[in-house]
Amino acid sequence: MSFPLLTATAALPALGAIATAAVPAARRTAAKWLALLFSLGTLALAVVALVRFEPGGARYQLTESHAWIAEFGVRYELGVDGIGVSLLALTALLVPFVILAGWHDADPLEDARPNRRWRPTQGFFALILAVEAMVILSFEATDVFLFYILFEAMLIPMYFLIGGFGDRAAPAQFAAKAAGAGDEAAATQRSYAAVKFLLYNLAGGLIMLAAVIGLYVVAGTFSLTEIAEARANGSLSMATNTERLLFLGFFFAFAVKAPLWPLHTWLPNAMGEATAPVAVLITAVVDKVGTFAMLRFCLQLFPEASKWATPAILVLALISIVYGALLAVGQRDMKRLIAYASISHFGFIIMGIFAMTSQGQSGATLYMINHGISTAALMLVAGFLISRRGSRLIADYGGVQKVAPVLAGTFLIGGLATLSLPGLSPFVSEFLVLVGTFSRYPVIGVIATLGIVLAALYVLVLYQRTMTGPVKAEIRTMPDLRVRELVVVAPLIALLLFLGVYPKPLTQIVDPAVEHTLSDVQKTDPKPEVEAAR
Amino acid sequence: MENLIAPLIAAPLLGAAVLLCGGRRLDRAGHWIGTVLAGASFVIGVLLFADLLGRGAEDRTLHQHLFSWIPVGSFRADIAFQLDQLSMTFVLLITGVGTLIHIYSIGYMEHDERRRRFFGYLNLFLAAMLLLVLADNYLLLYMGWEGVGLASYLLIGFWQHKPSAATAAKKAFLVNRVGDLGLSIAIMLMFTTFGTFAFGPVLGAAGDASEGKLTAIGLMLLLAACGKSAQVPLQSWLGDAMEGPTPVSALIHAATMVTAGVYLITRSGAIFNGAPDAQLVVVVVGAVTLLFGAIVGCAKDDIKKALAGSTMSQIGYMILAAGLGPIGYVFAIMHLVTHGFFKAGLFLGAGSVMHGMNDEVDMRKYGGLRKYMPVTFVTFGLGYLAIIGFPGLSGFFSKDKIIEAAFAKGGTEGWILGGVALLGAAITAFYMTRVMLMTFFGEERWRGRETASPAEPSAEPAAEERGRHAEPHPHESPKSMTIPMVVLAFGSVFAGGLFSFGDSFVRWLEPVTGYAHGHPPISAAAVTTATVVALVIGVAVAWLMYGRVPVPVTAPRGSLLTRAARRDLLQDDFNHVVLVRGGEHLTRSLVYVDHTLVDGVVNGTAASFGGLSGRLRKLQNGYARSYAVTMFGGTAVLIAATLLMRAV
Amino acid sequence: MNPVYYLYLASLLFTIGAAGVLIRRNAIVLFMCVELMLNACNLAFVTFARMHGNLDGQIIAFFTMVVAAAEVVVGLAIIVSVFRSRHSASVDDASLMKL
Amino acid sequence: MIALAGSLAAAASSAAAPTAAAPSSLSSSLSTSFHSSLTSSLTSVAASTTSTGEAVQFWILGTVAVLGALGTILMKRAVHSALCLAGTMIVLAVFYLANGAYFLGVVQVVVYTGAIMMLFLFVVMLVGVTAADSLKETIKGQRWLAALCGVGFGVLLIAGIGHASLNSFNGLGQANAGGNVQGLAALIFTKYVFAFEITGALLITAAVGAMVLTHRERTERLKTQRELAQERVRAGVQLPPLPAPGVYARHNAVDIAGLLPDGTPSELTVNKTLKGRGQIRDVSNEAIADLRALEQRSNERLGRAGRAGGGAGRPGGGPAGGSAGGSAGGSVRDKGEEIKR
Repeated sequence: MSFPLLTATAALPALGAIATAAVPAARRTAAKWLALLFSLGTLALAVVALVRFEPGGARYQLTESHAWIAEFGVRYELGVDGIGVSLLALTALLVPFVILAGWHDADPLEDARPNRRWRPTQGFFALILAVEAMVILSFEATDVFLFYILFEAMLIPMYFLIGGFGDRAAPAQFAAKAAGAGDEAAATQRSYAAVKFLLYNLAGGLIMLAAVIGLYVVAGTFSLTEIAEARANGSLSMATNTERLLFLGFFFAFAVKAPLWPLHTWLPNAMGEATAPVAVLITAVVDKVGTFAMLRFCLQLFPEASKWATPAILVLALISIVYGALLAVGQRDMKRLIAYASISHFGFIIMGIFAMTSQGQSGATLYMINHGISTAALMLVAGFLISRRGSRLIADYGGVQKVAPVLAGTFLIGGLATLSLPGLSPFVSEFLVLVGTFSRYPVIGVIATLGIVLAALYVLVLYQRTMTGPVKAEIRTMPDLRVRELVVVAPLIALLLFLGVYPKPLTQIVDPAVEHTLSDVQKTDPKPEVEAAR
Repeated sequence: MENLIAPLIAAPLLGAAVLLCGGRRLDRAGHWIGTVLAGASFVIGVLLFADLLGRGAEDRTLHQHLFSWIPVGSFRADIAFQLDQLSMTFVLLITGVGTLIHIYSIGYMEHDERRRRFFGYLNLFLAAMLLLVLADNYLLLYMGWEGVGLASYLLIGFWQHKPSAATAAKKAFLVNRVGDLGLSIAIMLMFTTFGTFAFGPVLGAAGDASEGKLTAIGLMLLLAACGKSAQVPLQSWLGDAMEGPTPVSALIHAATMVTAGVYLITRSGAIFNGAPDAQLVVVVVGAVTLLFGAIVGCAKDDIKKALAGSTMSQIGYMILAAGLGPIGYVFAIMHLVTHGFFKAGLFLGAGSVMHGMNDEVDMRKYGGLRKYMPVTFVTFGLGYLAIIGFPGLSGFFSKDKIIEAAFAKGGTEGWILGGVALLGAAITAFYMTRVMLMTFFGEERWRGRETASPAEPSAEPAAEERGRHAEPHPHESPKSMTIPMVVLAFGSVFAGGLFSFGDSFVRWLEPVTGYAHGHPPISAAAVTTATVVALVIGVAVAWLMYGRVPVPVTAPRGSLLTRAARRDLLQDDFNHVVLVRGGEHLTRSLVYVDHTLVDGVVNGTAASFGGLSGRLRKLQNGYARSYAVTMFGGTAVLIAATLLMRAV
Repeated sequence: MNPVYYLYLASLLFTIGAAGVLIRRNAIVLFMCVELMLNACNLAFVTFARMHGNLDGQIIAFFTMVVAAAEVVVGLAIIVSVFRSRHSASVDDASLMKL
Repeated sequence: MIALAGSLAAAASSAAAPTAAAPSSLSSSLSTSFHSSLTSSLTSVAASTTSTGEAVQFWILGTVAVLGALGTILMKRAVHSALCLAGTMIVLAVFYLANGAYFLGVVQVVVYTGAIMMLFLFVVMLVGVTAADSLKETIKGQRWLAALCGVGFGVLLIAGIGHASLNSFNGLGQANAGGNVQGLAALIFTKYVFAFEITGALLITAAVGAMVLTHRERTERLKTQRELAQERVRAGVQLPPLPAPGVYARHNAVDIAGLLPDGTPSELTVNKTLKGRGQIRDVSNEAIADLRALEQRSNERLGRAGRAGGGAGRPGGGPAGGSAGGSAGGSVRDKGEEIKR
């Protein structure tokens, strides 16, 4: 038997989580380094997986299959296609940055009583690694039940990450408000956000559970590959209504996770209240599971129902795009602004998936990756900014670029990536999504293009209000990016630039998978007019 | 030789990368690195030009394919370049004027502590602009298109600590984004129509597509051009863009970037040729902007804003010409080039004046400066003569041809367009003469006055060090600033004649843009005469108003039209009321809706469950016996159910 | 006589015991009622043993007795300690289970 | 309601019983030793059909069992409930015996009725044997719900049993062939050995648990005699021994309060419990009446007529003293009446 690479990619962070959690209370720094080491090891494994993956080969590669719960035909089945492996790589890539960015986020407060049992730092990093393990495994799972379990289980560490760790009070000279009552209110807000996140996603998951069971009843197996094959060769046919109901059950859960309008309201709260690295974890990593699952499960398992639901979903996605962008413009809290921007971007991703064209779906997959990187860059820099002043309010800043030009510069690049400037990677994906949508649904494509203008609006307004103008007195002594922070941001920016100019390695991996998916739903790209005329 | 195309772009790109990432270590040498790399780019351009000249007229297209950019299914975008006569013209203009302005900036930005970054941005702009004109497909062009937008954003907002500059930069980017919307939709349309968006296949197959599609593409391209070239209705950003340092205004907002729209329309000539309706819209936009810019230019007291209005108007001429089809493309480009020379010269002159006047921009506080800055006066004057179309100078040749072509459009349209163009020429002469008179002639109105009063914030922050509130001491600018002005003045004087000599420019561009000789209903000589008459009238009126009588230091209230023109013909107010206020209200109400309605439904669901639980909670009265009853009842029900099942 | 009558008796006793649990408040009486129910069950088990002709039912009844003994011991201990602290043997007084 | 239904059912069954009823040795076995009943019923019980004797026994004892059960849940005092329950259990023991479960029958009597019920009674005594429960329901609707559930449950259970096909009877003849105890032992130590072990553990645990639950940890030092004494003095209560009951030498019963000099009875002299029970006799009036009678007699003897109510017990006292004695006597009477009330 060959080395179980995919299991290893998930097992390593899981081990790391346990190891980090076991570090004694006094040795905080060791825990951090341990977590970083494990995440880097995972990254190395992910790179190996990426290299071993053959773009032109079988649909699912590096597969593993073991009996698990034989009574219900549940198997531990892993395998990645191009989409899965690239998202796996994204996750493995982002987590080290998240860890590094959150280096001091979970340090115990100085005035806290020393307590041998109290180990927030260890907990924080262990939870991050646990999330990583589960997300990675969910990208690999080809068994619906296994996927479901992971889909739900990752909520638990996320819940604690959101509810347990908030923004730190700033050093006294930058503090916007006196600590004390504010802290308590923040803690209340945070637990509200965490509970909301949990309940929202659990509700989605519960409906999905019903659909998973329904699927088992109909198909008699949980194996994605088997079901997809049976559907393709016609040996498994579902009644139209059954298929639609099952599809909706799955889709609802994914739409909550993604999140799609009008199921989005948990995201701004969660991202606003969590620390910036955790917010990145939410939007750049965990939420991708939702869109990924739409592509993998909704379309493969229920091709007819997917086509049936396409118009409605496209309209919802369109609303997400415009609505998210407009709300982002109206935000006063920069983390919430980024959250709404993410909602807008998720609208693009979902639109690309359901445009059912190769450009749309490739674009959507690239979008997932690029959005992960760009949001990570923007959010982490925003987090560095917030950590210096202790306030998330845009109005508390002004003229930062004068005192911290490097910070402002990286912030601008992150922002430009968010508004999809050509030359940065999000442009590639956004344009592909738009083209893919436009070629089948011109009106929707044109309206979605409005998102481009609105994105520019909210990014530039954010930049203008925080970075330009006269320097506010409170931030006159604000330090520029430190080395650790630069180490976090610089590679992300380099990646944004590289993938913006040379996304071919990625499209090569993703393309065949998208072709498979399109053949599952039996759709082909529309022919251009001139060619059609000839 | 085609391998030299990439280095052409790479040189300034490298400069930008080095200067922006290099940090403070490069502060002392930064401007030299930037200038040298811009110059290198110009040298490569000249080499390529020489190579092209050495080839046959039909063989003057070079291609360089670097790598496949976005290959997805049938969607193929490449990083590939195409250098033909049209691109070459632009390359020389961009790198040539660009290098001169780099040199100028060395002196102009000497006191600015962030000069290194300024040069980085300038280099970035050069790279993006070259990418724009050298791309061989629309998507890559789009990349350049947005790239220049970014550079423009960064440079307009270069003095970011000034809120007005930051706002102007944001406004420029946003308005441009609206235009970019057009370009991206145009590219999508091309993809669905032709299956590709590379120049060759698209323009080659343009004839096969339906006219409706072509019109749609054309209109979208026009929207893009309107955004970038500040044409009505997306012109509002250009005036505000003057918040940027003057070299920026000269390079980006006069000579090169704003003309990208003209390039786009000319480049897409094949599409417009197949879509007469789109062409009509193009000429209408051109004509309207021509008058709009000219009228705005007449009313502004800020020297740079007056010039900006003029830029708008001149680009209106170019767009008008480009909309005329094959009879106008060549002249549009020709006017573009000559305009590039004289308008850059004028801006640099204006910068030089401001440099000597403690960064005062209000022309009403100038006057009689010709004695103090002779070189500036002469170069500015030559530029002035060129732009008003003084016979024999560059502007005369190019503008005259456009007016001629406008008449040649034929029918009522031709008369109207020709008339508008002539009127525009007259107004141009008026406002440029006004600028000239107010700046270099008349009383020395700056005597005994503080400059840069708080009401008119200084454009250049370096003014702080140079004695902000002192009376200005007008002086000539350093060599690094005057030399580029002189070079550009040469261009303004001779370029037109050179191009027209033996129709060399027409023959040079014809293989790319095509050329059809227009036949105006009146003779060419009559058109020329009319142009000159219009010019004389304009100059005369201006002299009567500003030369013969002293200019008041504070602006008179003026007529309704004047006041409207000072406010950019109220377009900003319209934008403000409709878009900004409306948008604010929309977002605010949406935030409210999101909080109360969408989230309200969610929280309401949670609350209703909470309420239900509260009711159910009452069952939990704590009495064990009460629970026992429930349990006992449950058991009874279970037995009943079992019995029932057995019975059934 | 059919031995089924023992079962009827058993169910009657069980029901009476259950009703006692529900209506009495004194914890000791309550326990007695529980004992009554257990005894009713034992009667049923013994009858079943007789019906089936093996001793398994008796064994169960035997175990039930043992468990009942254990339960009474612990239960009465609890009653005593509750009585000590609350000076009451009423189960309604121990109503802290409510939210 | 349940009680009603139960008693009705019992009445109905007992009414139906006499047809089969005939006095036999079995019915008398109740009052005689278990052993005789055991031997006499060995054969009949093991068979698949039941004898008439068993039927008679069932109907009579069944009625007793139901009445005992009803008594258990309806008696006001816990001690009565316990006694009723004990009766039911003994009846059940007889039924076990009748059903061939000889061992269980004995265990039922020895363990249940003997040990467990005694435990119950012990706790009842501990808690207060005289305390009577109020049968008034405090939880709203509890009684109705209980009745509804009880009737429903009972009806369903009986219907279920009636519905089930329980006609085949194997009897225990074969199973009890080697002796009932031996048969049980064989099963307990083979098939049910683990369950048996575990119940053993359970019993131990229960015993330990009971000890833990009832054990009270001493949280402070035991007080010395000296400390106790000091406490008493500080508290200022009665330091010397309480006065003895009785009135002079005329009464020395513990239920009679001693009289104070002015003739009023003293509370301190009598036991609180007796007082709580209302069993104290007040003799102050009697004593005064006796005195008066004595005085009158002596007056008559001495010829001092017209003098009623002289100073009792004060021979040689003047008229003033006599009137004072009379008034004192009247006040004592009042006091006595007061105490009686």
